[in-house]
Amino acid sequence: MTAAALIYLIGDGIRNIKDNLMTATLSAFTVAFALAIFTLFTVVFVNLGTIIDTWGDKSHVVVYVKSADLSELGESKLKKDILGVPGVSGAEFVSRKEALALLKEELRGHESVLDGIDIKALPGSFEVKIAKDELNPAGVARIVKRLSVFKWADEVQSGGEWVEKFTAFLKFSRIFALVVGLFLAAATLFIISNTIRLTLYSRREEIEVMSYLGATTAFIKIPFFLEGVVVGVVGGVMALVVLAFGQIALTWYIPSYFTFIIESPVSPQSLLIIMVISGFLIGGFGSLLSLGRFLRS
Amino acid sequence: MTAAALIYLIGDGIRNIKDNLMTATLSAFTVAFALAIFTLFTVVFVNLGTIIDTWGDKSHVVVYVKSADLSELGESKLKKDILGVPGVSGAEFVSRKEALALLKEELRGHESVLDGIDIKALPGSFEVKIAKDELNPAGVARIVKRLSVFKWADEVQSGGEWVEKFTAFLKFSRIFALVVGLFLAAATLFIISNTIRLTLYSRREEIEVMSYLGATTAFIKIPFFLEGVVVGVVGGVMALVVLAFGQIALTWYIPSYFTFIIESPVSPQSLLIIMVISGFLIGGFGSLLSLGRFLRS
Amino acid sequence: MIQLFHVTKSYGGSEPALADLSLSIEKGEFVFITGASGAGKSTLLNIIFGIEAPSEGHIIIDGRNYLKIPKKDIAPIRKRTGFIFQDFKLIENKTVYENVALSLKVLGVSPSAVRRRVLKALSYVKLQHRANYKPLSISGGEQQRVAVARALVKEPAILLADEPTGNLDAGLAVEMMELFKEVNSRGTTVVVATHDRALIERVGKRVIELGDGRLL
Amino acid sequence: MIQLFHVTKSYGGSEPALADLSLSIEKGEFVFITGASGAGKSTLLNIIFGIEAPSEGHIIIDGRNYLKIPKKDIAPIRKRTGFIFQDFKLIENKTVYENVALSLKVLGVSPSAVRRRVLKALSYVKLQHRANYKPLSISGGEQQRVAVARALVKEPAILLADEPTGNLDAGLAVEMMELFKEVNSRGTTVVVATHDRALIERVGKRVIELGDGRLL
Ligand SMILES: Nc1ncnc2c1ncn2[C@@H]1O[C@H](COP(=O)(O)OP(=O)(O)OP(=O)(O)O)[C@@H](O)[C@H]1O
Ligand SMILES: Nc1ncnc2c1ncn2[C@@H]1O[C@H](COP(=O)(O)OP(=O)(O)OP(=O)(O)O)[C@@H](O)[C@H]1O
Ligand SMILES: [Mg+2]
Ligand SMILES: [Mg+2]
Repeated sequence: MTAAALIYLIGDGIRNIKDNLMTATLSAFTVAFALAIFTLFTVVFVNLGTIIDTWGDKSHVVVYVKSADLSELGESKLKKDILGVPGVSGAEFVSRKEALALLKEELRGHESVLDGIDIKALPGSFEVKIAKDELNPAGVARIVKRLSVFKWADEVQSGGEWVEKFTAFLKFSRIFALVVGLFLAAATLFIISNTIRLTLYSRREEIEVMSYLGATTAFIKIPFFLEGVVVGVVGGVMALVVLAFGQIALTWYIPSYFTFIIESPVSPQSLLIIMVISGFLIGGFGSLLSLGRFLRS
Repeated sequence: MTAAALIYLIGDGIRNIKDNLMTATLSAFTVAFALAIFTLFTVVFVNLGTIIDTWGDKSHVVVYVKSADLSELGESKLKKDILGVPGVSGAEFVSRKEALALLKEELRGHESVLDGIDIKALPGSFEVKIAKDELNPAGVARIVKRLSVFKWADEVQSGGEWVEKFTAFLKFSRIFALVVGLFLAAATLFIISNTIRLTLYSRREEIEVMSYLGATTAFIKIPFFLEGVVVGVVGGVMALVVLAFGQIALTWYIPSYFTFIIESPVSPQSLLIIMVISGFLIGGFGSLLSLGRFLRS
Repeated sequence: MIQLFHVTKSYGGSEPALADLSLSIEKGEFVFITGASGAGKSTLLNIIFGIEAPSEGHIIIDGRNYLKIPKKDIAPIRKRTGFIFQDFKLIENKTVYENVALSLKVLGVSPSAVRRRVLKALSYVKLQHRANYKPLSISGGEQQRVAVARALVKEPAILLADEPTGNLDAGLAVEMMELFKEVNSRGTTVVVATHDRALIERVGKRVIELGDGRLL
Repeated sequence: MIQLFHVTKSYGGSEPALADLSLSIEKGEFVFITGASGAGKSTLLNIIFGIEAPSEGHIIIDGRNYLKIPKKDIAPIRKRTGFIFQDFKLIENKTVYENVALSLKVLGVSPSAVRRRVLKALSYVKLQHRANYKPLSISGGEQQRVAVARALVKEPAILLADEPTGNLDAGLAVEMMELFKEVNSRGTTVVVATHDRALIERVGKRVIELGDGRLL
């Protein structure tokens, strides 16, 4: 391919967009919507992951220790026992004194009911942390069962039901975002390729004529590729605008302590770069793939 | 319009689909994806509403009553005071005996610490239910403040922090589903109309020729309308299939007690009818609207 | 009757396509319009058919005076007018049969009559054997004859033919003219735009000659 | 040199479009192909150009033997061949100038040379004043001349013209033939399919006559 041909090809890609401004604009919007939707779900997916990690730390199991065993076996032996249970990622001892303080805290305002109780009657306990991948009702139940087996264990209580339900719901949300996101990705890829195909279909005569003039496949493809790239990149940048508006709209309505869920985990600059590259790939290669079908026939 | 013309028009709508099977199929898939996405979000939105109502009931505020005032003023006077606070939708008295039972339940396994405590030291209390639209951190705080003003109130505790956070998160999810759903609705309507427009664009010569043969606008529009209707209805039915698969995929991954979120609030039959009607409207009127632009020029 | 009074059609370029053209075609007449390439023949037919509106002047069709034919009158005029387009304007994804049949279906003709009349029209242009072909898989001359059949099948009151023999050999061209003469003898006003002098001489009817949008 | 040996082209119908056709066109020759509508003229040109592959037989172009011209050879053959299509095949959303220029751009001609050659080619067909029009806003005959200009501008080694004067008046038709004779005199092999006997007689070159896909 000569330099003159190349110059023509680049100019032609741009001219094509001007000549087909309407469809080019519609395609750019389609890419923008599709990318925005997909990005939104990716962001939510990533952020839900973060929140699950955070909340997960708060989900714990408490093992109360029989007073006699505690003094006999010693704190560190018991801790070793607990850490030996699969799925347990940590354990922290809470002494009787601390337990009383906690109980008082819980009965805030009515501490008087505890006046004069025997501190010996309160058990020492271990707060047991559970590994992330066991943080589900079944996993917790299994660990509770394992811990109950220890002879020194007086009673095992699993942490607040709320924490578990909440974590489970977050996990559900995350899986939901993932499944919906994948589904949307498939749907939007389909829609984009369909849009490109329909656009090219309305220009199949142009493609045919170029081949009759002796144009090689590359010569035909390059302007369409460039056109696709411009449309895709413009779409990518528009997606960012759509996302910014979406974020503003959502931030308006949701409790401020949840806004982090729609905050980009990467910097705006990185997001711009990601969008531009995605648009480039979708537009450019989408055009090339769809073109292939016309050139073959 | 004569009967013969009408018969032709119906036949022609069907013939058109056969002649343009490829684009018709692509359009049907686009409608299917779009409807499936939108329905998914509507279902989640509705179901989150239900769960918020359910959990909302569990979010309550407790008012402890000074022992002296309780015997002096009487349960019903206090209850009336509480119900007078705006945003309160109910109040239930918990006697000292019941309070002790609850405390014991909370200290399950270690009831011994409560042995011999003075039942008089325990307060009587009211469980206060809060109206749905006040069920947010600000609303609850305001009610707590109002309740604290009563001279007979010993202390006001707002219900579990978890319940509130959970409810807030559910609400956030719901608003998120709504905003994303509306956004998707806009995006998909745009994409569908764009698809229809591109499809018709590739057949603008056919439209032109029909008008040259003396066809009235109605005569030209009816086959395209019928074609759009068939494509839309097929798309609607395909959307149901997509949704069914989506439900199976999600059910596989999420905790069973959350599956209700993706369960249709209406019967499959109703859903089918809704989908068919939506497809009908989208396909039929989408075609008509897009056609308008070609017929004018 | 078709009358044009001082019709000018300008597309915005320096020279108008038609300039101050006045002419009159009687009911049942057979007229040729001739002139060099770009003389304005197609533009004239398009104005009579309502595809274009004149920039100035009036058209009178069957006694009704139009500056610009209003939208609601266009369909009725076209229903009783057959137009053979210079570029055929066949629908690519319909068969030859369906292309011709569409012309009758628009008129609300009953399905059985459609079938009979379409097959007869195709036989007039010698294309029965191409009924189930799509326009892109028949020859240029065959396409042109489909366009002729589509215009004649509706037995129009006015037949406008724009270069209807450009892709036909002399023998077929003469046969088409015989067809036109026959419909003309049954009362149809026939207006044929053509550059084919030999054909015009052979048929021997009135000739309107255009040059740069004016009568010569 | 273009040679066909026992070429048959069947589209699956009862009658093949070309039946056992053998012929030879010398380098630098000027040949007319004639025959009635549907005789196989366009099919023959399409096979030489590689748009269609023969069902049977061989084609030899410049000494290379093809049954079916392989994909990689098609672009080079088309680069040195000008084809004037019966239906013009102009790109609707490009101007006349751009349509003609595309023919040179494909060859990698430098922009300044493109401009000079395109304007010259448009002046040969008398269309300088239509350079910036789109194909749909010029007359049928003007479109046909754009197609002629697009084929001639590349100074092809072979010129295949399918009914290149169907929409032109006699005067312009003769001028086009003069143009073809001129490029032929500079070494281009010219093959013109036409049904216009008068034109063929006037130019007086070898005539290949087809009838139902066979040599007559
Ligand atoms: N793609 C196709 N499929 C089926 N039949 C075809 C196809 N192309 C051409 N034919 C048939 O082959 C025959 C020869 O066609 P061709 O176009 O070569 O004729 P032609 O000599 O160019 O005629 P004309 O002067 O009308 O252009 C015709 O009868 C035509 O119907
Ligand atoms: N839509 C348009 N926009 C601008 N100019 C036009 C348009 N249509 C036609 N013209 C110009 O008007 C003139 C007359 O065109 P017209 O098609 O009537 O010619 P014609 O006599 O039919 O020629 P031909 O024999 O080549 O078909 C031509 O010069 C043409 O370029
Ligand atoms: Mg014309
Ligand atoms: Mg031909």
